[in-house]
Amino acid sequence: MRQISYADAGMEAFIEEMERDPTTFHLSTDAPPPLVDKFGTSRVRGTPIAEGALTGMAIGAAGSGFRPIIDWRMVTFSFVAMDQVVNQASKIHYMFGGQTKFPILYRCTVGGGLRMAAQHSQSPYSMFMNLAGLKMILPSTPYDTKGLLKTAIRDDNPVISFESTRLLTMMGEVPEEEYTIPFGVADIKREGKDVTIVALAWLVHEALAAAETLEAEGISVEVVDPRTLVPMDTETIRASVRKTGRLVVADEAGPTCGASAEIAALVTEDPSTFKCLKASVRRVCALQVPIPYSPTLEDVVFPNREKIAAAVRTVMAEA
Amino acid sequence: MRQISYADAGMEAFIEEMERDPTTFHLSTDAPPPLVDKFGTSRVRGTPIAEGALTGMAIGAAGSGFRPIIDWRMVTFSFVAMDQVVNQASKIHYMFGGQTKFPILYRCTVGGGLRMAAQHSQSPYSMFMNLAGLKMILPSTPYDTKGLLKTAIRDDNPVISFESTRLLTMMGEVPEEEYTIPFGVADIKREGKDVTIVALAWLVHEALAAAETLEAEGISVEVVDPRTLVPMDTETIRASVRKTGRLVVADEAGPTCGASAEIAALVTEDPSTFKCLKASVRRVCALQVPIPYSPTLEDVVFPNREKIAAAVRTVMAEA
Amino acid sequence: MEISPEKQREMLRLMQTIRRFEERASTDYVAGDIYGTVHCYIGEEAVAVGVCSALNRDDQIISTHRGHGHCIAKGADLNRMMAELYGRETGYCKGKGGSMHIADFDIGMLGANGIVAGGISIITGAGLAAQMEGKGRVAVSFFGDGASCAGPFHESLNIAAAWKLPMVYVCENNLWAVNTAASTTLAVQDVAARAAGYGIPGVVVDGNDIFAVHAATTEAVARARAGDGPTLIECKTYRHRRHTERPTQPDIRPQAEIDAWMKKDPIDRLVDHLQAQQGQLSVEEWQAMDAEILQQVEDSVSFAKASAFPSPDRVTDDVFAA
Amino acid sequence: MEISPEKQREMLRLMQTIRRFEERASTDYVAGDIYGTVHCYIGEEAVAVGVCSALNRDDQIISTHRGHGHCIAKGADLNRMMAELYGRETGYCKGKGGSMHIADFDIGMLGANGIVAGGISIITGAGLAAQMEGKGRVAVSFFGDGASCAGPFHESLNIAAAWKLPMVYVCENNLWAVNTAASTTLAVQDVAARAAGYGIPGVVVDGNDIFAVHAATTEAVARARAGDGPTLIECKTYRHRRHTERPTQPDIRPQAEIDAWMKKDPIDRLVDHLQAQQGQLSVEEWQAMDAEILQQVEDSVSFAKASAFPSPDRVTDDVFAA
Ligand SMILES: Cc1ncc(C[n+]2csc(CCOP(=O)(O)OP(=O)(O)O)c2C)c(N)n1
Ligand SMILES: Cc1ncc(C[n+]2csc(CCOP(=O)(O)OP(=O)(O)O)c2C)c(N)n1
Ligand SMILES: [Mg+2]
Ligand SMILES: [Mg+2]
Repeated sequence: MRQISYADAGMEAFIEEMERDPTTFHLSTDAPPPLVDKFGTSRVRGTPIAEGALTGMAIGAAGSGFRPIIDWRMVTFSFVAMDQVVNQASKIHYMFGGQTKFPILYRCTVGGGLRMAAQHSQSPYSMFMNLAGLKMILPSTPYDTKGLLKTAIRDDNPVISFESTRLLTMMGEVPEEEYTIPFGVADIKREGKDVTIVALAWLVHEALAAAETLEAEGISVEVVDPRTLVPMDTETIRASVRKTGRLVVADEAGPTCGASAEIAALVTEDPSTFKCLKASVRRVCALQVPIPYSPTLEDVVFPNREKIAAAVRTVMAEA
Repeated sequence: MRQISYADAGMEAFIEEMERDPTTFHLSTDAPPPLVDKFGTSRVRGTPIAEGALTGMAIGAAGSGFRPIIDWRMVTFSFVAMDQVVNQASKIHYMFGGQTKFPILYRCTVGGGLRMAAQHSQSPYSMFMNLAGLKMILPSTPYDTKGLLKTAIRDDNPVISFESTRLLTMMGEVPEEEYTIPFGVADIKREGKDVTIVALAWLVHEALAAAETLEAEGISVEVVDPRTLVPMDTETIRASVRKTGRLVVADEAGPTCGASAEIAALVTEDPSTFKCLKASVRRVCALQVPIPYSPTLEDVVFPNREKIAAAVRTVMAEA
Repeated sequence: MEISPEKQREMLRLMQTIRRFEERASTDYVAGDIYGTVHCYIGEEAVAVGVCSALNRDDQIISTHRGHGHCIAKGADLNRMMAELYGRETGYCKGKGGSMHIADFDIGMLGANGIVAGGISIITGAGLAAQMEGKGRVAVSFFGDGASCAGPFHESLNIAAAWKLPMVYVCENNLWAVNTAASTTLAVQDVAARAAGYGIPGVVVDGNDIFAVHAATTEAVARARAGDGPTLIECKTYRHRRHTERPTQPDIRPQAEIDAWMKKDPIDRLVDHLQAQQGQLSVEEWQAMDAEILQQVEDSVSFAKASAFPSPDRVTDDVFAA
Repeated sequence: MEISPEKQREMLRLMQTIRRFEERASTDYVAGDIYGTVHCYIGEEAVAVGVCSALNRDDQIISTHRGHGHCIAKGADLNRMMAELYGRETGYCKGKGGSMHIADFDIGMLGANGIVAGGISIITGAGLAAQMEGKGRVAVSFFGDGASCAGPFHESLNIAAAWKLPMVYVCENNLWAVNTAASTTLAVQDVAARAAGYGIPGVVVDGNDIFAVHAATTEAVARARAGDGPTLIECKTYRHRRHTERPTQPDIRPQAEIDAWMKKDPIDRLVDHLQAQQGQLSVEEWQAMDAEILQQVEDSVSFAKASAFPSPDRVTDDVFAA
């Protein structure tokens, strides 16, 4: 099959869906040239730097029959739009008694590793997960990116797409044919029987690499990629842990109140899964610090295959 | 000892600390008359409705030798200031290499129960806990409110005080004498041996009520109040669970990526505590919905003493 | 532009409906039948009605925390409004929203909003939709003097101006934001002065003069429909009541200021105008109109009371659209 | 107001220092010795130097993502700047910040900022501190044309105007925000037109004319120190380089526009002025000055290279002040 990049897979999803549905349009502070070329400057607008207004405008346009796509670009820029996300987009479908739909895609990149320091490196999806009323995707491959983005654009709710900065240039197989990926269906990226690693985005690949190493040591690792954070495929995760009896969660975000904490809690609050747990539940996350600039500092902040493998060995040693 | 309300305890803390330190000042969209009367309209300013600017201004004033207090009022109004919180206040001490201090108190109320609907009812502290660089208090009694707020105002970092709407009129003993309460020290509000309930703010009182009921049923409950969310007194919580072998977390927020998820994860990731766990870890939280207006709906959203007691019985039944 | 006596009477009817509806809402709130909080629009009725009477049904508006007036002026159903205040399942939001969140997308009312300035960008998005659609719809944002100091005001007006969106921005300057005086939060006399920074017309009108409001709106709407972009209209007005109907709500506004504004009551003015100057409304007609309105309000209360509270198991409905 | 030839030469030295520092930063960034991203100020030096030369050491400024010029103009140390770019522990931020986050609170430089418009409210708080302190300090906000469309611009200017804070707001209008033209995001020609909405003076100056910038700033500072409140100064200028130094950074600006602005180079203009019109700078003196600056830049690189990278165990330091 042909290989394309994670970034290009996203662009393909936009092009296909914007061709498919004339009510879609795209706003961002820098308009992406491929989209402008295809759809013109009325449907693809470069905007003033006012992400708050754009985010609110999406709501009004969506409530008036359109399907806006807002590219915040880096997730850290979305915080200027947080009122519109928290108090408006996530709440108004419910608050207005469901009288109209708000189909919106908000899009941004997350993660670190680019030596961009604290204001340009963050993975704050759990801040959004704490809200009710938003769906969220976090793809780990070009295939998943395209399929999930297409579903996101067709969804009748506000959806946030968190895309991993580290994966933008990653190549992967993406069929030419039309496909979509349903929300709420985790992907078991590798099967195993001793330990479950639930890994997010970039960490899926680190977990897979760790699994290779561990296999040589006789440890069989299952790697589960939730793909969508809301809805979360709790059942697949729990079933995996019931099988393996051990859980390691790997996330590029810091641990505190992170998606990793949620996944750990979802597993340990289920009596039948809890009963199968043989060892403590490990989070392999970033250090709980703002992201520093210098390579010698940034490099120790993030989790990676070695830290994942070490955590797996620890839980194996525990029981 | 004299009894004063939770709200008045906070006001006393402000008055005492503003008297003590002339570099403190207070900004909010409605200036509190008691403070204006005492300190005048230069130090206690009623402001335009621009919480974003106020939140940023606090940073600049703090970096210039002052100790600003910003009252956001309801926490939902703080989201218009989220960039200033996330990208500025929480990061710049670190990002600038610690070259200067930013002593700031941000203050707001959290919670529901007032029939104020989704845009005026929320308990989103975990969104802030996910960040690094902010301290956070969440008092449950008038005594704790005053002592923690005084410590907060003296702290050399940005601190957020989350104060429970439901507790504002609650009366409690507060000594006339000066005292402060250190950060990071949980308070065991009731000792017990069968189950640990870690409860936050209003839920402390619901947990205590549940504990009474359960005692009559022969179940001995320990109620732990973390009091500060950052730093979190992990050790006290874990020690309690090692003693009781069971954990229920009670929080007015929704569960997803909440403080309750974090507390559950902190307990289950510690091998020696995990070993002592006899039953699954329960979260007794709000439903994961925006807060509805109508009493018949709002009343079923929130956790309460009955739901806590039910969760305790379940974990007792489990093992 | 002449407004026919029929239309004037219709405007009066809507203004009086707002007033009577809110008087009742306040009473029932204090009695405990309505929950949370209620912000009354009484005294400012000429703005909502003056603006909305210059709009078509498919034009869109957005409101604030003080939203009943805008709802009624745009044609909302009193029964469903009152039922919402009463927290009933027949309310506009099935009881999920309450006073601060009434919306009716079918009549182009995109919602009251509990966050100050929260609606301005949302309705600007409706304006963008109208522009892309190209059917000549316009979109109108209502907001207060307080909201005019918040970031979304600036960001939205700038975008609307740059893109020539078919928007009308209506600032209801009632001189106060809760107990903070506009004179202390604005260094300028007129919010309308800000229009200069966006290269759009900024107009100040007497917000208690419904004809002035209507005329300014008509002009702004024509401009917007012609593709010439947004207008900022500032209506100087005043609320007769405290910020909310909560009995303990403090009100620090000077009594002399309140008294002076009570004399400028927009309903009295329109009644005077119709009666004295035009002879188009007899005392009896006016009494009959008011009685009819009171009956409608009474009916809305009956409707609300006869409606069920939402069933608790509906609490998780509507978090997401199916 | 006359500026002495010595002071003019000092201004020239600072402008050329900015330019040489950034030329080197760009080279070393492309070579991989500097990480992340680098935004060059080259072409806009007359703004930073023109403004800061009208300030005292204890006056405060805040910067943007394009911050080297403001740092150098306010008196920052080249060694610690370059060490920061090199990610070393001797850098201003101990290697934690990099190019976009250099701050030096000791000289009143409250930091570069990676969020567009992120600094405007922060420095307004410094202005409030200055007012409460009452020692006559002023605070200056630098920001771009892009930032002038963001909410914090509006909220901050409004508060500063209402409270008469000792502030100067300097908009560096370089006509572009990355690849989005100001002409498409602003419906007005001049950002300075927005001052009218706050009741404060709005001044447009040729940002490539250091004397014009200096004069406007001097007047604004005097006003601020006198307690008369803020001024908005818009400096029309241009960046000579692409938005960032990333080799793949696209630049869609018209070549003719770039060429026209290159001819208005602010350093050339000051050199011309000193040489031709005043006879105050010989070709040799200018060459010597430049050589000295190049040596200082070279020294800063040596300093940076001789400095250690931060030890990994420092990574958790500074999250909180002790
Ligand atoms: C962002 C935000 N801050 C504060 C509040 C609390 N609040 C509700 S109404 C109001 C005053 C609004 O004043 P204005 O915009 O003039 O409208 P008015 O009430 O006068 O109609 C305030 C401060 C809020 N709802 N949202
Ligand atoms: C809130 C936010 N949105 C977007 C960005 C990405 N960004 C960085 S610089 C820039 C352009 C800024 O333009 P302007 O303010 O004119 O400054 P200039 O780069 O021209 O000096 C943008 C969009 C950002 N850093 N912050
Ligand atoms: Mg007002
Ligand atoms: Mg620019």
